[in-house]
Amino acid sequence: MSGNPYQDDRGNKDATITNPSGRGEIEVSTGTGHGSHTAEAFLIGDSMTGGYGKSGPDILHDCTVAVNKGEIAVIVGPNGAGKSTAMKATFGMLNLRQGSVRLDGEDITGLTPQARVVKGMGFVPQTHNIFTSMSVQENLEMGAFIRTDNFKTTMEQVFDLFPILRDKRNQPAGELSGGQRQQVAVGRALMTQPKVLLLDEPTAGVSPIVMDELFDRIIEVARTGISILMVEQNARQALEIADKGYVLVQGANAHTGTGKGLLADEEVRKSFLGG
Amino acid sequence: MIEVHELHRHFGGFRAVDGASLKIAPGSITGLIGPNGAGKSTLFNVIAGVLPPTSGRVVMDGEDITGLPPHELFHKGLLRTFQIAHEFGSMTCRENLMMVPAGQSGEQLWNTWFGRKRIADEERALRAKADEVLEFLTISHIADLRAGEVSGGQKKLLELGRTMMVDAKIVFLDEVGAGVNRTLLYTIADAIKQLNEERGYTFVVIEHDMEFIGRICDPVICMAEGKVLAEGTLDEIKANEQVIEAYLGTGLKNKDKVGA
Amino acid sequence: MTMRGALYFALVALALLGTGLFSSWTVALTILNMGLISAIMSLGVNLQWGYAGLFNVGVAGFVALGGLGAVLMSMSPVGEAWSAGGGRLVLALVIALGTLVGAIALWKRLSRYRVPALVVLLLVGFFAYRAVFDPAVEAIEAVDPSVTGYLGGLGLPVLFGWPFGALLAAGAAWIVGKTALGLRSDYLAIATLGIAEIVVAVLKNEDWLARGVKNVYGVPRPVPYEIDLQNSTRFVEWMQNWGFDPVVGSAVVVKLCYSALFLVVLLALIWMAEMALRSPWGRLMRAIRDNEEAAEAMGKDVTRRHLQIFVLGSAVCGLAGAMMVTLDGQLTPGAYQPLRFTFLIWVMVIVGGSGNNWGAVLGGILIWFFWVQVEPMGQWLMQAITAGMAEDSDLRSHLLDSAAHMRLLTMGLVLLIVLRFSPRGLIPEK
Amino acid sequence: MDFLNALVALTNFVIIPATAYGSQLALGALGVTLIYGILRFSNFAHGDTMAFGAMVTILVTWAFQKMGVSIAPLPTALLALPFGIAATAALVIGTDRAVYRFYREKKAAPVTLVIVSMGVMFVMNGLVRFIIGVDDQRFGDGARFIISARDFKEMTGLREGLAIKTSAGLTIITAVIVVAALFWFLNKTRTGKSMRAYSDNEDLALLSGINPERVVMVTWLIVAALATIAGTLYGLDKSFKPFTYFQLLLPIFASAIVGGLGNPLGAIAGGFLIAYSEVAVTYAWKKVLTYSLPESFAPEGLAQLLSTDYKHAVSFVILIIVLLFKPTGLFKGKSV
Amino acid sequence: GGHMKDVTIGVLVAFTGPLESLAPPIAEGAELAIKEVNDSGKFVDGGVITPVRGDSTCVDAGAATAAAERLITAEGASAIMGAMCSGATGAVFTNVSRPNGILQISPSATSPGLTALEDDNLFFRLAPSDARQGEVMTDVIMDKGFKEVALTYTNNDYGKGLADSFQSAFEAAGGTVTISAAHEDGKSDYSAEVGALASAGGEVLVVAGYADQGGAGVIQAALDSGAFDTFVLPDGMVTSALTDRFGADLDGSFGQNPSASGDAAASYEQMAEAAGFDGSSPYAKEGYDSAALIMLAMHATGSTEGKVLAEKVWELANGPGEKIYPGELGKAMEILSAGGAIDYEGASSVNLIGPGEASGSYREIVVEGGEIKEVGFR
Ligand SMILES: Nc1ncnc2c1ncn2[C@@H]1O[C@H](COP(=O)(O)OP(=O)(O)OP(=O)(O)O)[C@@H](O)[C@H]1O
Ligand SMILES: Nc1ncnc2c1ncn2[C@@H]1O[C@H](COP(=O)(O)OP(=O)(O)OP(=O)(O)O)[C@@H](O)[C@H]1O
Ligand SMILES: CC(C)C[C@H](N)C(=O)O
Ligand SMILES: [Mg+2]
Ligand SMILES: [Mg+2]
Repeated sequence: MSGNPYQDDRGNKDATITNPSGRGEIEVSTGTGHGSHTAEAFLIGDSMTGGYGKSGPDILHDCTVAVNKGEIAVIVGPNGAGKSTAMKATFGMLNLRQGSVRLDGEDITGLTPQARVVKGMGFVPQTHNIFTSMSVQENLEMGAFIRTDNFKTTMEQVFDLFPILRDKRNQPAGELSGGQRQQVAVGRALMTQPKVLLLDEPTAGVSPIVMDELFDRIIEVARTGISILMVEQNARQALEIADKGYVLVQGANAHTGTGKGLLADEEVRKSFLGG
Repeated sequence: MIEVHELHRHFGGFRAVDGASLKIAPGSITGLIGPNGAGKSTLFNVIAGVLPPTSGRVVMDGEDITGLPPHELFHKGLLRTFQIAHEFGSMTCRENLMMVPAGQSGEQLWNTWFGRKRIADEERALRAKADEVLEFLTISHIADLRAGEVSGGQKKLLELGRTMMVDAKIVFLDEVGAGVNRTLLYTIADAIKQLNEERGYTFVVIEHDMEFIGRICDPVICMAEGKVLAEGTLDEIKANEQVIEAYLGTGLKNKDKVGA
Repeated sequence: MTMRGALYFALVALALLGTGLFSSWTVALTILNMGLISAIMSLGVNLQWGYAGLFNVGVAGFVALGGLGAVLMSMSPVGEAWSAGGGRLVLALVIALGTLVGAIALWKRLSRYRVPALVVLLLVGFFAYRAVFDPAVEAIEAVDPSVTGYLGGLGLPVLFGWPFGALLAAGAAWIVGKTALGLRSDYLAIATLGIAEIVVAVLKNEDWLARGVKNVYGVPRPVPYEIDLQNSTRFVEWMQNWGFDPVVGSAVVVKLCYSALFLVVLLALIWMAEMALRSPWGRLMRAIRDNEEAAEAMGKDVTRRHLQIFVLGSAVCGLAGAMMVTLDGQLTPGAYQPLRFTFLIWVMVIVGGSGNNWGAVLGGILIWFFWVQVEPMGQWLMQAITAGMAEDSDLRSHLLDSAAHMRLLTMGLVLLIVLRFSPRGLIPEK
Repeated sequence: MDFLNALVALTNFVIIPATAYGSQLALGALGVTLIYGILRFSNFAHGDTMAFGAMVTILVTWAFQKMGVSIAPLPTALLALPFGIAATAALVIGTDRAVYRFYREKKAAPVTLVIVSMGVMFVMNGLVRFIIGVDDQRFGDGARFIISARDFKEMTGLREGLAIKTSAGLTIITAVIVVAALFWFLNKTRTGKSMRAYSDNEDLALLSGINPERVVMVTWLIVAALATIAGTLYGLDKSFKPFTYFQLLLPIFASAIVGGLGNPLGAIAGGFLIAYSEVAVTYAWKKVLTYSLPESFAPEGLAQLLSTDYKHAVSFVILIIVLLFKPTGLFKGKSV
Repeated sequence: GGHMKDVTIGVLVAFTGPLESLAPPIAEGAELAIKEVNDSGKFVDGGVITPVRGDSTCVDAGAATAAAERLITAEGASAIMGAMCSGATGAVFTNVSRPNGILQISPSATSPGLTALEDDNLFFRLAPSDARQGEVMTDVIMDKGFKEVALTYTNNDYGKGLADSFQSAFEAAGGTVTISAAHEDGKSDYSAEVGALASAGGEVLVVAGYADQGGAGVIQAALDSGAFDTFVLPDGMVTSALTDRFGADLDGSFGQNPSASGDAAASYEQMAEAAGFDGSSPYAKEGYDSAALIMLAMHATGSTEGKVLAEKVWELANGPGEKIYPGELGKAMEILSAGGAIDYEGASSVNLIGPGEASGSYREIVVEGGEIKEVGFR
C-alpha cells in the first residue's frame, strides 16, 4: 500500500498511473545543466524531481529525458531505477517537485494526461495496458478515441503488423496470452496516430520474431516523423536502433549518448546490458 | 519425473493446448519456447492444477497428478512461479518467504492461543532461513519493505526465493525474464543453475530470451499452436526451419536503414 | 492500538459519560450494552471481511440462529407438545436427514442414471417426510397456541445458550461455506443474503420450533430481575445507605451486570482474535487475502481456510445473537431485517476500520450510539431549524411532524461525515 | 377437461404477473447494474433514487391533473416523466459532486463506496418522506386495463378471466425497449464504448483521451432516467409508498447479480428469473390440474409445492443454485 | 414516583420502519387527548402534561428499548403510551417499564403471547385480543351465508394470531378455509400469493392484514386479476385509506372492527379531522384512549407511581360510573375530583378483561358505493 491513507489494495488498480485531478504543486524550473543536448528536442522531460503520492520519497532526481522529432530515444537501466516513473512524469501522472515538461517548445507541465493526449502524445504503460473486458477491435477503437477522421486504414495497418490480432479481433483482450496482450497494447497506442509515442517495455514477453517485427515497425513509425521514447530491457536490440540512449540509475541520469555509443561502452554493457 | 500425455485444453472451440506430449527428465533444466499464444502458459497452468485439462494425463514419478489442486501439488514438491509476479503485496518481503513452508504449528488456531512458545521457536528458525534466502538472492536490503512496493525485477527474485524456502522437486518458471534487467537476469540464471546443481531441483523454464535459454537449458522444447513442434538441444532447435519460421525469425529487416 | 485509536475510544467513553450525566445513567448503560453486543457482531464480520476478504451479507441469519440457540437452551420444555408430536417430529427430521445423506451417497456412488435415481430418492424422501412431519407439526402447534404451541427448550441456564447459539450459527455457516464459498465478491454476498433470508423465513414460519412470528417472550436471565432486587430489603437498604433511589439503583446494577458479562466475552474474543492475527495464522490469512492464487501455489489450502474463517466469524455473530436475545428477554424473528442486522453491522465495520479488531469494536459501539442518539438529535435539529419560525406557520408544523424521519437522515449525515474524514475507517488497518 | 381454461388461468395468475413483475425488477436492476458496471460499486441508494424520481413525477402529475392536461387512455404520469427525470438527474449528479467524487479521486475501495451509498440512502430516504410523507399515494389515471378479467370472460365465454393492466403492458414494453437501447448504446456507440473502457481500466481510459468526468456524468444521467422510469411505472402498477421502494432494493440486487453484474441483458434475465421463481414455485396447481385432468384425477389438496410463506426463500434457493453453476451470473458479470 | 404537578408522558410508536404510516395518527391521537386535558385546565393541581415522542421502529427491539429508556430516565416520562408492535412492546415493557415500575398502555399490540407476560399488573393494552376477533368474524361471515373462504394474513404475530383463531373458529362452525397464505408487509409484489389464493378458490377472501400494507397489495392484485371481488375486512383493513384507494371496486365487501357505538367513534373521527389527522386509521382511537386512561388515572390518584396508577386504570376502564366518551375528558376529571366514579368508554369502547386487555366490541361494516357503512354491532 502506498502512503495514501484513502486507498486500499484490495480491488484497486495501480493508483499511481494517473493523477486524475491534474496537478499538485509544481515549481517550473528551466534546464539545469542537461540543456545542452535537449535544447531543440521535440519532447523534453527536463530536470524532473518527484515521487509518488503527496509525501512519498523522491524517485527521480533531476532526471532529464528527451527525444527529437522523428527520432528514437531509448531509456535503459536496472530494475527499480525509475524508468517507468520518468515516463509517467513526462506524461503528467505524478507530482513533480521540480522540473518541467515541454512539447514542441510549449511548456505542458501543468496539463492533465488527457490534455496531453489531445496534444498528440501517446503512451503504452508497462502494466495494465489493455482493456481486458473489451474485444481486441474495441481496444484499438479506444486507441482512436480522440480521432475524428476515419481510422479504418490505421486499424488495417495494425492488423497487418500483428496478424494474430486480426484472427482474434472479436475476442476479449483479457483472454489473450501475455505476448498477444502486449501486441494489443502497442496497437492501441499506434491507433492514436500521435506526434510522440511513449512505450514502456513494449517487447516484454513477446517472441523474438514479433519483437523484430515490432522494432521494424517502430523504425518505420519514427521515419514518418513521429518521435518515440521508450524504455527497454531488450536493451541491446533497442539501442541498436536508437538515435539516443539514456541510462538511468537510482532516478538520475547515469549515462547519455547515441545508441551505438552506449552499446560500445564497456561499463554500460557490463552493468546494464547483461555483458 | 513429469510426463505429459496427449494433453488438451480447449477454451470454447479454441484449442490452446492441442495434444501436447512431453517428458521432463529429473535433474534437467528444460527450456520451453514458442510463439506468443502457443499454449505454454496454459500448459503450465494445467500441470500446476490451476486449469482442469479438457483431456489427457499428467504423471509425476509414476503417479497420476492430473487435476490435483495446486496446494496438493505443492506438497508433492511441484512448485511454480507466475508470468506476472504474484507477490503478497501488503506483506514484507521476508514475510513473503516465511509464509511458504508447510506444517507450521502457528497456522493452527489452537496453537496461536495455547502454544505461543513453540510458535516463537519455529518463527526464529523460519526467519533465519528466510534471511539466508534473501542473502543468496542479493536482496537482503529489501527484507522489510512491503513486497508490493519493490520493483519488477525484485518481485521476480522474490518469486524464485519462495521456491527456495522448501525442498522442491520440480519448479516451473513462467517468463522470469520479461521485464527484468538483463544483467540481473543472468544473475538469476546463475542462481537457477546453482539450485539445480546444489539442491537437485528440476526446472522447466518458459522464456523468450534466447541467451538466457542458452546459458542454462538443456533440452529445449518448442511449442506452436498447442503442440510440441520440436525438441532437442538449443543448437538443434535454432537450426530447425519450422522453429525459425514460427518463432525465431531472421532478424530486423530495417536494421540497415537506421540512422540513414 | 495507536494513540489515535485510544483517543477515539476515550471520545466514545466521554459520549457515554455525557449521556449518563446529562440524560441518564440507565440510558447510557442501555446504549453501552447493546453497543458491546454490536461490537461483537462487527468483530465477527471483521474476521470474515477484514482478515479474509469474504463478503458476508447474511449476518442477520447467523444472529437469528444465535438467538434461536439461546431460546432452545433456556426455555422450559413443553411436555404436552412433546407428547403430542415430539416423537413424530424427530422421526420426520431423521427421515429428512437420511434422505439427504442418502442422496449425497448416491451422487458419489452412481455414475449412470444418477440424476433420475436422485430425483426419485428425493421425491420419495420428501413425501415420506411431509407425511410424518405435517401431522406432527399440527399436533404440536395446537397445544395452547397463544402461549406455547412449540416444543420449548431444554430449560438450562441461558448462559449455556450462548455457546449453543454460536454452534448453531457455525453449523449453518459450515453448510453455506461448503456450497457457496467458491463465489466471489458480490455474488457471494447475494448468496449469503439469500441464506439469511431462508433462515429467517424458517424461523418465522416454523412455529413448532420457536413460535414463529408469535415470538418467544420471557427468555430467562443470567442476572437478577430488577423487581426482585427492589423487593429485597437488603438491597434497598444498601442502596439507601449509598443515597441512591432503589428503583434506579436496581436498574443500574442489573445493567452493570450485563455490561460485565458482555465485556468479559468481548475481551476474550479480542484477545483470541489479536493473538491469532499476530501469528503465522494471521500471516497466512493476509497472504490469502493478498493473492489467493499464489497462496494456493504455495501449498496453502485456501478453500479450507476460507471455510474456517467463515465458520468462526459466523459463530461469533451467532454468539452475539444469543447474547442479544438474552438481553432483550425475547426472540422476535420478524425483527431480523437486513438493514438493521446486516447492513448496519457493515457500517460499523467500515466506519471503525476493516481489518482492525479495535476498529471494529470502536465502530460497533460508536455507530450504535448514533443509531440510538440520532433520534433526539434529529428532533433537536428540527427544533433548532424551526425555532425562528412563526408559531403557526405551515412549514414549521410540517418540519416538526417530519422530525421522526430526521432519524435516518441524521444517521446518513453522520455516516457521510465520518467517512469523509477517514475513508479507511477511524482506526485503519496498520 | 378444459385445457383452454387451464391455460388462461395459468396465464392470468402466473405468466402475466410474473412477466410484469420481472420487467419491473429488470428496470430497477438495470440502474444498479449500470452503476456497478461503470462506477464499480453496489449503489444502495438506488431504491430511494427510484422513490425520489417517482415522487417528483407524482407531484408534477398532480399539477397536470389539476390543470386538466391528459393523454388518456395513457396515464398522465408519462407526460410528467421528463420532469421527474430532470429533477432526479440534478439530484444524483449533485450527490456525485458532493459525495462520490471525493472517493473516486481517492480511489477508495469499493466497499467504502457501498457504505457511503448507504449514507446517501438514509439521506434521500429522509428527503422523500420529508416532502411527500410516508403514506400511499395514488396518481394513476387513464385506462386501467388493456383488457380486464370481466371483459375477457364476456368476450370468450370462458370461465377463467384474463386481465392485462395498462401499467403492466407499459412496463413490459418499456423494459424491452430500454434494455435493447442500453445494449446498443454500450456496445455500438462511441460514448457507450468509452464508458465500458472507463469501467474496465480507468487509467488507460484516461490515456486514450476519454474524459472520466463526462463518463460519470452520462452514467448518472442514464441512471436517473432509469430510476425515474422504473419508480414511476412501479408506482403506477402497484402504489407509491416510500418504504416499499427500499424493500424493492433486495430483489433488484438479486436480479442484477444473478443476471451477471454490469450486463444489461443479465438484468432482464435476472429480473425474470427472480419473478418467475417467486410466482411459479409457490403456485397452487389445483385449479390448473382440475381443469386439465379428467375429473377422477382432480387433486384433493392444493397441489402446492411449498406455501407462499417461503416464496422469497425459494427464489433465493434458485438464485443460489444458479450461482453455483454460473458463479458470475447468467451472463458472466463483472466482479470487483 | 410520588407527587406531581407537571408530568410527562412518553408517546412511543413506530415512526420509522415498516408500519411507519400507521404511527402518526396513533401518536396524534394520544397528543390530542393530552391537549384536551391541558386545555381544560382541570388536571390535578393545575398541572400541565407534556408528551414526548419516541420511535419504537417496530422491528428493532434494541432501538425501541433505548428510546423507551431515554423517555423514562432522561425525559422523565411517568408513563408510556406504546409501543406499537407486539415485539417492541414486549421488549420495552420487560426491559424498561417493569424495572422502573412504570405504567405502560399499548394501543395496538395484539399478540396473544403478551398475555402470558409477567407484568406485575403494570401492563395494559387496548387492542382487542386476536382470539376474539376470529370468532366475531366467523359469525359475520356465516351470517352472510358463505361457507368457503380463502384466507391471507400479514406474517406477524397479529396476522398469524388472527388467522389461526379465525380458522379454528370458522372450521368449528362448519366452514372451510381453502388456503391460509401468509403475506409479508412492505414487499413489492403479491402475485404469488394471489395466484395461490385464486387457485385454491373460495367465495370470499379474508384479508387479515393492514390497509396500507400488504393487505392492500393483495386486494389490488386480486382485483386486477379478477381472482376475487368480495373481501372480508378485519380491524387492520377497515379504514378510509382502503376505500379511498379502491372505491367502488370494493362494493359488497364486509368486515368488522373493534369500535364503540357509532356516535363515539364518529365524534372522535370528527375531532381528529379538526386536529388534522385521520381518526379512522387503525389504532388511532386506541392511541387517544390509552393516553386518556393514563391521565385520568394520574388525575384520580394524584400519583405517577406505576402500581397505584395500574390499579386505578382497572376501575376507570370498567366502571361502574358515568360513561365517558371522547371529548369528555374535562368532564371526567371534574367527576373524579368531586369524588365520583366514571366508566371510561372512549373512542374504542374500552373495557378491560383478564390480564389487562381490551375486550372490544365490534362494529360490523359493509362497503357500499365506495364508502364504509356501519350495519350493526356484535
Ligand atoms: N506505486 C508506487 N508507489 C510507491 N513507490 C513506487 C511505486 N511504483 C514504483 N515505486 C518505486 O519507484 C522506484 C522506481 O520504480 P519504476 O517502476 O520507475 O522502476 P523501473 O525503472 O521502471 O523498473 P522496472 O525495470 O523493474 O520496471 C522503485 O524503487 C519502486 O519501489
Ligand atoms: N481464458 C481464455 N479464453 C480463451 N482463450 C484463451 C484463454 N486463455 C488463453 N487463451 C488462448 O490460448 C492461447 C494460448 O495462450 P497461452 O497464454 O498459453 O500462450 P503462451 O504460449 O503462454 O504465450 P506467451 O508467450 O505470449 O505468454 C492464446 O491464443 C490465447 O488467446
Ligand atoms: C400497530 C399494529 C399494526 C401492531 C400489531 N397489532 C402488532 O401487535 O404487532
Ligand atoms: Mg518499469
Ligand atoms: Mg505465457
